[in-house]
Amino acid sequence: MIDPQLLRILVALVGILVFVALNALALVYAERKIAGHVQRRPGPYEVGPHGILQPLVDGLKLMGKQLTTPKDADPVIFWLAPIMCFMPVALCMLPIPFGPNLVALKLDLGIVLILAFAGFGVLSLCLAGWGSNNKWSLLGAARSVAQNVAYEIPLLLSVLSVAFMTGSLDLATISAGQGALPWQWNALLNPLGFIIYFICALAETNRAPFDLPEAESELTAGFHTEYSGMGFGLFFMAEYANMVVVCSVATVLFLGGWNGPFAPGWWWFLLKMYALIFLIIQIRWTYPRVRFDQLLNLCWRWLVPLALVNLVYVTIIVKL
Amino acid sequence: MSAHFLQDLPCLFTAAQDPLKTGLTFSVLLPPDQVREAARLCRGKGYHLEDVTVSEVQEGTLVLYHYDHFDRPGRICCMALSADNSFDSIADIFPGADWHERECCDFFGTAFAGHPNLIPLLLPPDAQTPPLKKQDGNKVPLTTIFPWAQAPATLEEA
Amino acid sequence: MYRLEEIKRAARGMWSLVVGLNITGKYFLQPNVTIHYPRQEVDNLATFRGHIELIPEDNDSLTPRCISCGTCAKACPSGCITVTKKKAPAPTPEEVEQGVKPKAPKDPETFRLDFTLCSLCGQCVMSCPANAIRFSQNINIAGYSRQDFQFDLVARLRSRLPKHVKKAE
Amino acid sequence: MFTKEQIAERGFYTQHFEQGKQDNSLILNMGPQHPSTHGVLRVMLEIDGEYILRADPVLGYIHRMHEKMAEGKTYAQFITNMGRVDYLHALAWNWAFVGAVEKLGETPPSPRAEYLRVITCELNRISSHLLWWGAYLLDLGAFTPILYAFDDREELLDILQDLTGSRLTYASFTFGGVVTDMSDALKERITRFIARLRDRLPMYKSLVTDNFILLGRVEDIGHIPVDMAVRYGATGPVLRGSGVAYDVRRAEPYSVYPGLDFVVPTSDRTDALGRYLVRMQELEQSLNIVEQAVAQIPAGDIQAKMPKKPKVPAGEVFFAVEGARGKIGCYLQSNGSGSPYRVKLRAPSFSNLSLFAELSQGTLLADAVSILGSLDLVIPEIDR
Repeated sequence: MIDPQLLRILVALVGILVFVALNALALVYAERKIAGHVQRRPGPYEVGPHGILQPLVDGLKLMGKQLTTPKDADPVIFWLAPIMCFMPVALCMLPIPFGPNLVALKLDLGIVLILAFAGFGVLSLCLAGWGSNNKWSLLGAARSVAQNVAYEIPLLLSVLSVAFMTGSLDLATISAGQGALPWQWNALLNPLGFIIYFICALAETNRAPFDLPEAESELTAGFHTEYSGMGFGLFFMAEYANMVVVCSVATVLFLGGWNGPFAPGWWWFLLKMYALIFLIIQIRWTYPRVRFDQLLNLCWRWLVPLALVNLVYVTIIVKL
Repeated sequence: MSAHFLQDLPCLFTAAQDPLKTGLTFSVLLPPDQVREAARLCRGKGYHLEDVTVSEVQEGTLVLYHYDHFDRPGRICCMALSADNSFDSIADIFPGADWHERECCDFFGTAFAGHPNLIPLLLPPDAQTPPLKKQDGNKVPLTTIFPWAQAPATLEEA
Repeated sequence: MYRLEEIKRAARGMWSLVVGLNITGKYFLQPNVTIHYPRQEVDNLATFRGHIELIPEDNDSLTPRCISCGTCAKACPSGCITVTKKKAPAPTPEEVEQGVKPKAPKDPETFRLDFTLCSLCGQCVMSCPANAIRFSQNINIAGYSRQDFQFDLVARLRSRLPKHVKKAE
Repeated sequence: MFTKEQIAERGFYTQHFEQGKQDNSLILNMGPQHPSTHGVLRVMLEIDGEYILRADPVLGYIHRMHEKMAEGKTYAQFITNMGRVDYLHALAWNWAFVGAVEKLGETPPSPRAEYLRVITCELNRISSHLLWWGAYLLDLGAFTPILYAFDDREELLDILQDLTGSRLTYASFTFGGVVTDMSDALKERITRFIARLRDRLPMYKSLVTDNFILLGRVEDIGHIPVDMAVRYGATGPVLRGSGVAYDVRRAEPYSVYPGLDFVVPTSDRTDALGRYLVRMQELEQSLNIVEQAVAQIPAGDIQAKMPKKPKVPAGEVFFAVEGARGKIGCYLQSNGSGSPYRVKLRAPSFSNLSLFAELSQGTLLADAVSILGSLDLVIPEIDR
């Protein structure tokens, strides 16, 4: 007989893959529409009513494109990288509780699993940059490694502060531990932690203003300069899937998860998650890009000390 | 007048010009070996180099350096005439002249002795004939364009 | 002290970021300013230069004012205009009797414009001694080959096609 | 001069790369298809990590030999070329050439035309600065400002289209005048535009100029001391950003500029932020100039009486105007025939770019992009 736990995970994985893929489509559309309206133009408009089919058509276009491997590139590493970039993101979604019982994999150490798999992302960017045999890609890879390694630390520290507050690493427990009303959420009990987490999340997902590994006005397209067709498509999907993951985690850790002032349920979760995603998108279309040394300075000189201070503050609050 | 200092050089011809008519305040035709000295003088006086350009007349190749001053505007033009299409480079005095001289070399095949790197700037490396070189029949005498170069002019005339 | 300054600066910086988000947020809610081209058109086409066209005589809308002098062809920096004069008609019997040669009509036989070379600078319009050239309103112009942009402006005038019709010939 | 073989032997195409690569460094070609080299500039970089050891621009990818074309065309025909040297401030180039011919022929334009030239040229300067502003922020990674700038610029181009007949490559100055007159309706429209842009400039400031991240990208980057500007002949906002109040409109007054009240903005910062602030203030100053010119414009003909083909006597003339990027010079030699004998176009970007090699040494790659943007280069003008 098949282990029911395994079956549950398999079904959930399929569900999550569908969710991530649909989300990627929806977010591509949302990003382009929001960008358009921020810039006072309609965004995609021609394919389908209000351009709603645009991401689908773009996806088909990417799938139809020829996959080219650059001369002298390492084909194995080159093609492994986009797959390695996308797959762990799906796994990251497993322990996230969308609702009180809506979770694929109940784990005592859910947050650790997410952080562990999130670490894969940087490896894949590094491989992509190295395997492309392109100087711009190499620079992009070097940037992404330095950036992600640096930002892991304050990210972990801010997550740790939440773990201190709830005394658990289980995401469902953390969710349930927060009340229904906004002032009962960790974001307001532990605002510094939330801000640090949010900044780190932007950096971890390589979103503007921290999109240095791909910085197209500096590094043409950074680590994915050489990728065509679905190779690029997977990186692209991974970026949006990553956004979903970090925003889900932020929702669980800081915004009370599925809790809401009335009728708690998964809709509250999605509402909060998409609000955060909207903020991330709007930030991208508002700010210039920071410079590389400023990015690292921000991390080492501001975020790490602040996160440590925050940890002390949280400890005191908890102890009192 | 601000351009007096160039008259200390062994000039061939000098002319004080009316800036309202020619846009220049002072023109001087120098022997080719004085070009660097003139550049040095201008550099010492705080002039900046506007451009270096070459023109061809019947007497030979003419190189023109336009200098101007930021605080005391007044353009001066240093010219030199060479029969063999070669001059001394002033790229070490005015680094800005580097590209201008390379451009002149592109367009007229003019050689600037002492230039650090006189390779094509605007034209491809395999460009053949310098495009702006004129046929002998199309050149005009120096005095057609510079009437004052017939007789030594002095500043007092202006 | 230095630290304090730095913290103040950072706080001001953070505030500037909020201000930025506020501005883009406001514009997000405001209506678009773009125009959806095939469905809408911009309103400044009156002064937009299409290719040149011949102006007809005041009393005869099929004959151009052009006197085939060729000034425009000479003035054109790109050499995209070719004007051919009309030949004199065969002399009538009376003219043969009187021994007079008939005069060639002033207006051109053909007025060819190679629009692929034209840079719409207007030198021809300015140079025309008979004020016979103007810019047309034919701006939505597209074609499948270079030949589509070789216009005979005399034929175009004669055909008196509506302006939006693409091909003049 | 080097032969082709010698160039091949050296292996590298530029001065600063003659020794080839050093240990532990990377030769990187930025351009000619790089997003932030604005067209077709190529910069060869030798980098150590992200630090630039040597940089050298390689030009010529959009070279069209305008100076040769001049010798084969009549004076009037060459005006068309002038719209295409610097496509962002084409009217200044129009003016440089037309002004040179007028100066040599001693045929000044009509008074109304002078004012129309000032109005169109200053509006064109605003459109150039707006585009620079957007493109610079695009270089720095902000996408939205360029579209806000284009929103304003679109209105401006509509006005210029009415005034000149074109939107980008203007050829609207004639010897002794301009092509199109300004109607009263247009006058009103210009006044409305001035009010509109004045309303928008505070938004530009709070969205971008005050932005913390932007300041980090432009402060203390690419210092151009005055001495460096003198050595390379840098002009325009690049020079004024180093604190020298040198503006051809004031230094060598032409047209009706002496009668117009405006200040030459400068900044003592000498860095990219200084150049940025100078350009932002120039926007306001240009608006002031346009406002005054529109108010003062006399009635009359837009074309001075002169023969259709200008009679240009033999001689030489240098006419300089202040372009959006600096001093635009047109040096003209005439032998009295119908075509110029020699035309030399002095492009401000050419001199401004030549200091990049020295300026970018030791900076980060991202700073080099920021410096390039702050120089406000238009490559067709450099290559001519």
